[in-house]
Amino acid sequence: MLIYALKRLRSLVLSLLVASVVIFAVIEVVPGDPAAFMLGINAQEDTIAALREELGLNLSVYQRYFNWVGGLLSGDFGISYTYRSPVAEIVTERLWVSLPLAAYALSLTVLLAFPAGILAASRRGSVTDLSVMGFTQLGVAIPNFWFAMLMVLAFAINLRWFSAGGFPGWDEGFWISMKSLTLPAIALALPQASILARVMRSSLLDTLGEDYVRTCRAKGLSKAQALWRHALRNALIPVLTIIGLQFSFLLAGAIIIENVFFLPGLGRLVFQSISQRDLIVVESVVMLLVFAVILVNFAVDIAYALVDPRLRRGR
Amino acid sequence: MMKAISRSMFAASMMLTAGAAFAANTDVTVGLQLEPPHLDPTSAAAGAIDQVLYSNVFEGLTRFGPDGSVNPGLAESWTISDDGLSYTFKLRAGVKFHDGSDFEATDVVFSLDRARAEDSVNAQKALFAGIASVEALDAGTVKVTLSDANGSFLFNMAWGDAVMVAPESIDDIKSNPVGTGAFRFDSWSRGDKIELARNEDYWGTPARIEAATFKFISDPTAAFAAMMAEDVDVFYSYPAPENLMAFEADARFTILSGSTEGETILAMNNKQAPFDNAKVRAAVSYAIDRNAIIDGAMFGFGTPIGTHFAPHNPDYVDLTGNSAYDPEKARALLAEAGLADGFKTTLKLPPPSYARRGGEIIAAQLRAVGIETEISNLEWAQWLEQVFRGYDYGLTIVSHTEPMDIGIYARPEYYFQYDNADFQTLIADLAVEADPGKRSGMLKQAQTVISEDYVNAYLFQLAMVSVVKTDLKGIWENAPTQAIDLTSVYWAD
Amino acid sequence: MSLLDIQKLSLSIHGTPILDNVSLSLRPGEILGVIGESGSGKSMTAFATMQLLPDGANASGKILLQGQDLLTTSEPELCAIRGKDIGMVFQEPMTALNPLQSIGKQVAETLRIHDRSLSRGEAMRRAANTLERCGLPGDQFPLSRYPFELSGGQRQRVVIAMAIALQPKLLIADEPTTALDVTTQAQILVLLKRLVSEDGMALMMITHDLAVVSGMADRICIMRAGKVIEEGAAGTLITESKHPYTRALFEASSHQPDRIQGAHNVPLLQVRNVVRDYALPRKGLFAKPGRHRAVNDVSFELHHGESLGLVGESGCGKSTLTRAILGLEEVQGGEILLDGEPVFAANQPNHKVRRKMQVVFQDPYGSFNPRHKVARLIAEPFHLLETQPRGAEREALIDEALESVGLTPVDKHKYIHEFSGGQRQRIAIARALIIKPKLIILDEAVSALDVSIRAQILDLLADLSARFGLTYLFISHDLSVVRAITDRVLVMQDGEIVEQGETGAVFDAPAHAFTRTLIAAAPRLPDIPAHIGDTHGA
Amino acid sequence: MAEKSILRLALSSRNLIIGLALSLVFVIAGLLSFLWTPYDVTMLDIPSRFQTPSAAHWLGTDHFGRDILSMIMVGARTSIAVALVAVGIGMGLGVPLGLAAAARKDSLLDDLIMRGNDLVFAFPSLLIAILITAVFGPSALNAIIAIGVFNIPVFARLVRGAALSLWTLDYVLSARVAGKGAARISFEHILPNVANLLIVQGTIQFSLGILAEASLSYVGLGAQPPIPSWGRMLADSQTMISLAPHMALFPGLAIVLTVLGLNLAGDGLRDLFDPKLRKART
Repeated sequence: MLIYALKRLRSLVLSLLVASVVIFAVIEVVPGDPAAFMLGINAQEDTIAALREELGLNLSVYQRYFNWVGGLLSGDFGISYTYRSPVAEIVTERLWVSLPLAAYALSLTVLLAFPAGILAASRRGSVTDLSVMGFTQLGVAIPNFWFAMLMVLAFAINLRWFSAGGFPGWDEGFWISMKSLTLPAIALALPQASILARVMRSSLLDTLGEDYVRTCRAKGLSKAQALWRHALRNALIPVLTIIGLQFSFLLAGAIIIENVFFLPGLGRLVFQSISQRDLIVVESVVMLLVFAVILVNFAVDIAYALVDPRLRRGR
Repeated sequence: MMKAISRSMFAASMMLTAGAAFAANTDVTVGLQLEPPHLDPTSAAAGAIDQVLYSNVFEGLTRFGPDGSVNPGLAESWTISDDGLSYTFKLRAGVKFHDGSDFEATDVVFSLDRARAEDSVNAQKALFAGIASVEALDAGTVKVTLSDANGSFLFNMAWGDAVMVAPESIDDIKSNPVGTGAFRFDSWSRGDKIELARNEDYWGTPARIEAATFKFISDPTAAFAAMMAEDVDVFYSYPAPENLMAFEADARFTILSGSTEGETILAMNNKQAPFDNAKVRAAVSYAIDRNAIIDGAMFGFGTPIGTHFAPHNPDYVDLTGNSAYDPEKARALLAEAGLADGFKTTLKLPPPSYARRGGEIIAAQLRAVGIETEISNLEWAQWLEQVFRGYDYGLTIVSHTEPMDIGIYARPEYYFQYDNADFQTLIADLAVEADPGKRSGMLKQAQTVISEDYVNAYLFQLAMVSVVKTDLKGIWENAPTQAIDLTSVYWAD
Repeated sequence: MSLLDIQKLSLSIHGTPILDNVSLSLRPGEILGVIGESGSGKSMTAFATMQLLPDGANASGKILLQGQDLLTTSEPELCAIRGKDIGMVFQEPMTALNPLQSIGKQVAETLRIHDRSLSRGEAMRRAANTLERCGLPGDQFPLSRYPFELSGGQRQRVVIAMAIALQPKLLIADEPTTALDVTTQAQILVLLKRLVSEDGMALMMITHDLAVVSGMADRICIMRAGKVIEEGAAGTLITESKHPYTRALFEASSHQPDRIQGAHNVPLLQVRNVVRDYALPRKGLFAKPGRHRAVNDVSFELHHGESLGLVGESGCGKSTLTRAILGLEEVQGGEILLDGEPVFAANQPNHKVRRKMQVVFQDPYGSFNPRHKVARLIAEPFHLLETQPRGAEREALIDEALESVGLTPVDKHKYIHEFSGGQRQRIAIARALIIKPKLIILDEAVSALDVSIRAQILDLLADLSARFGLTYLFISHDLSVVRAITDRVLVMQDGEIVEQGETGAVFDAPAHAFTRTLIAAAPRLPDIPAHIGDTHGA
Repeated sequence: MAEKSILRLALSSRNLIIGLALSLVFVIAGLLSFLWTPYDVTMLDIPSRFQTPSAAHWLGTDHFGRDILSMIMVGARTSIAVALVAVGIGMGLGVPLGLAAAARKDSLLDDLIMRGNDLVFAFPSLLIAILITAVFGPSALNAIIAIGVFNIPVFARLVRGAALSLWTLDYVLSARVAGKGAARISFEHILPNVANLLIVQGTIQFSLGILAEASLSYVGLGAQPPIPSWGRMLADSQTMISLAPHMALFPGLAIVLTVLGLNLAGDGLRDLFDPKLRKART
């Protein structure tokens, strides 16, 4: 188990290193000078040069890369060009929206997908199965931002059950904050739940066709018992992979949804930072997201080991 | 005169309602499309900084009134030497910064020296270029000496980039601004809102409301929904004119439509063929139907202009006749220029909807006379790089929101690259001319020159449309500068 | 009274008829051998008895277990019967266990599912007892073991433990030893026999291999194409049956092709001190990867015209050796010469040598690219030639190869899925023959075939060898086949050749202990009276 | 029981038929738009803006008075072209990489390819697409590249996985015995046998490509005006959703139906190709 974990850890570190080079390289070539952007159209050349110096943009590429990576390692993400405050601070603030949103959406995803997938698989070919498949087919096809727009139209503008967006902040109360995350979470969760339900169903159908399920039936287990006690746990392995991917997607892929609901989350931060050429924020957030994805994959790998004794015993 | 009357009427209405205490409505939430990147108005071009902080938190020596006039600010009064080179400001007594320190002449020296220093990152450094020295005569008097006479020096000092800051609090100014205004900075949750609280020790008339929240809502749909749900009390410079009909029909809301300093123009690259030919530029101007653009892109909000000057300015000349919509004439002019079959060019559009929507309409109008445009939608950073600094464009649409900026036509390196020696002389003369009558004449002449040279196609003056709860009073209708002055805002019954 | 009485059972799945009026019965404590080739419906009979039929199955008739018709019994009642009154053992032990659950839990589950009041600890204790009875004592095989930590034979013991934990009256074993090596097979058969007699269970033993049941069954039932062909007491049925299919089946099982001994003493293939190592996955993070020696210092010679058998259990290194001989992988020590030339020279497979040998693989289904037509499939070895035949010459060679294996030239325009397993193996042989090699390696070439087909292919091989002077290297785990077709035999164990010699001599008087075990473990058919055994062909 | 299975068979082919029919409607609409659209999509007619569906404008008009049906037809062309080429990029690069990785299993090459794939997967795709377009400027071409890049590992993985199991089959061994090299085997034996999988996955990636293109052009990074694209139509409609809901409804439906059609077709194809399901049926 330890060796397995260490091996995974090694590839994690390696991936992060390569990712940092790639991210830095990509962002280095983004056209547009952050200093010129900040000072606007009436700025004078010497003012821009002064600002470039202040931001450290006049250093060599290598110096900036090592400064950046060195900073990341020591927890210092640098100072945002535009906000002029520590990137770590800004990012932490945004994480308090993005993480709960991702977690909320993921919970909804799982809560919707598991029952639907299990029900469909256990009643293969039935009306239930067909309707689950139909709904999920539709759910996969709907662009989430469009769905979000329709929900805003229905629930915020017409019915006024929810506010159309914004985030009051956790100090305003847990339920108020959760309420403001509800529509975005649903918009994010619907397509993901559809995907997950389909994966759950097909994975479960696969395991239900396995020999050991037949063995269980021969022992006297009913179909339902065989499903719950044996097939489900085995079916979870591919499902876990998808959940891992979905969590990282929900964390990073909420850009558009965060924009639709004007939530102050990470996605919107990156989007704004790109257009404001706040490159250090872009670099750090993308790196953070990549780190999160890799970390989640690592966690999924470890979760596999917990589920699967073959990995646990180091085979 | 009108100003004085309206001011006293305001004062009267304030007196009348002052007695009634409002338990519920003592704060106001202002919706804004853009969030300030940081909170130092003296080191960035972002208008959002001024919108939140100007006159609310920070004040300058002079200040803009709602009509664009220049009024005394932290300087109670001033005297100007006869040669127009030295200004002696008498500062208000008893002014304190929010951190409790006194506002004194040394702070003025610090603020102005900082703005004009070698390593200054002030976005409007040109405002301070003419200052030769700043000295504190005593704690309450400052003398500013100019190298050349400058008729607009007091006007310059009213800008948000010229507000007074203190050396004690300058280090944290970007996240914790400390000024002298009627409100002090309270908190900022980035990406969402900034909160201000009333400054109880304000030197002047204290604000009527106790707290103000600026909420940043960039998405127009969200803005619409937030307004409809009454999450915000006023949406300043409402971004989606298409929704205004809905607000107009709703008694809860009032629409304030005022003028801005934003001349929206279709800029042409005067050094790039074929726009180096005045006939081609004229053809472009004639090919454009301003009313269709105002209607189609701005849903009717906006005033057509024929030159680069704000129509609400007394010196404005209506020159729209110089380029009235006439596609036939446009085609004829193109033929004269040897381009009877039309030509292809680029149309680079920055993000605001006036540019994006206006661009699509203009592209269609130009196509009708044979000019094919390739549209590319750019972000501001790209626009600055490619168009503004790189001159890599044929056409672009942008709104010039700086007040009284006709002088940019005298700068041959300015992005549309208009190089006219006579015009440059005219502007140079204007800068040193103090006589109001002569100044007016020269301004009118300047407007005519650039209109008849068809430097750019002048489209319309950007309207400032704000949606306000009907009960909320005291919001500025016009935008002489990018500021949301909340000092005299109050709730009616 | 019968314990199990199947009456006129007919079964169709998605409209395809599977069983047709099958009737058979089993008395308490009796062992019934159900024998049939693939597609005979023998397994479906078992699944019908368990009422574990696939979706879309439609059964009629009666399946009476102690007088209760299982076809009309409700699903909850069936659940109570399965595992308690009827236990079942399956063919594939590698997949029959839940990989994520310990063996103790899986065995205990049988107990707890039928007796809710049983405590967890008590169930585990009884599971341990049951496993011990099945030859997995707790000190060597703790309950916490997971299936992946056990070998195939051990897993089959766990499956058996699950099936007999509640001492059911009837045990159904569906090809329980087919996937196992002969020595393991023998042990499992012994185990089953012991358990049946200890618990007084009836056993329905389903198999394709006559020899497996001939030694243990009280009665035998022969099935073919969904019908019961013949049923009777084991002894009399084997020796006295007059039913042509039964006779043909028995004949084929012990088929001995007519062979001409044509060996010269000129070596064709020389294998000298061959060593083949594999890298193992790293054990530790910084540990050097370990090495596994799959073939250890193997030497032998194969003469022109000879048929040499290579026998060993799975994992003994015979497949690795085959690949090395074919020049597919480089060896780490020693040399392999064909006609005096190395098969692998200068880190490159030697094409000149390779065209002198071809191979026929086990799986008639996986041996052909399903997207190519037969002509293209069997022409593939032309690639080895310096000048590839084209046009009419090529067609002629293809036709000739097909005809030589008993197919027709028309077949070259078909796709492989249009052929049966036996025909596919003929095509595989045609592919091997097409470039007229000297040596053909037959890698378990008849192991996947039904006995009757196997007999035909063995005849074909004998015939081809005589006609073309072919040399065979015959790799198999099946001793009876090796005995039938080879001149000499090599016995391989753990990467080494432990015994070699004339086939007859080795079989009659094995010298090495392993060979002795192997031969003793191989199930044998009783001798069939010669006067009946004369009938040829099928 | 038997009827049920026939029903299911019919149903699976019904999936395919409905799916293909739906996708074809939009393909044909897109192709037709080269020759004819009810109205010229580049002509603005501001006085007749925000019209709800009528006989003259079947799907109404937008904020510039353009005919929405015509725009959806031309938008189909953009969406389909972008997604198709992106799938092409993914297949064109991913398939050879996957084949190479499988042919040299556990080699350095395999390791490099798979690590590279993992890395691409680790990047938040939409974010990188936004970055790519920020670097090279928004255009349909850059949208194609941004989407295509993320298709590469999908196909590489798929092909590698399938190829690995094919490499263990005896017919590949036979080909090796016949002296064929890895490249030749990959193209002769492996590729044709993963073609089914590629078609199915290609259909799915195609539909994902349509969604991705819609997302990108929704944030303004896809095809530039005046070329209509579904995502930008939705973006334009967003502020007018309470004023003219039909502007948001129809382009959204076009996306949903196209993606739905492609997914159904993909499912149908998979059912048709999957030997496991097929065996269960016969």
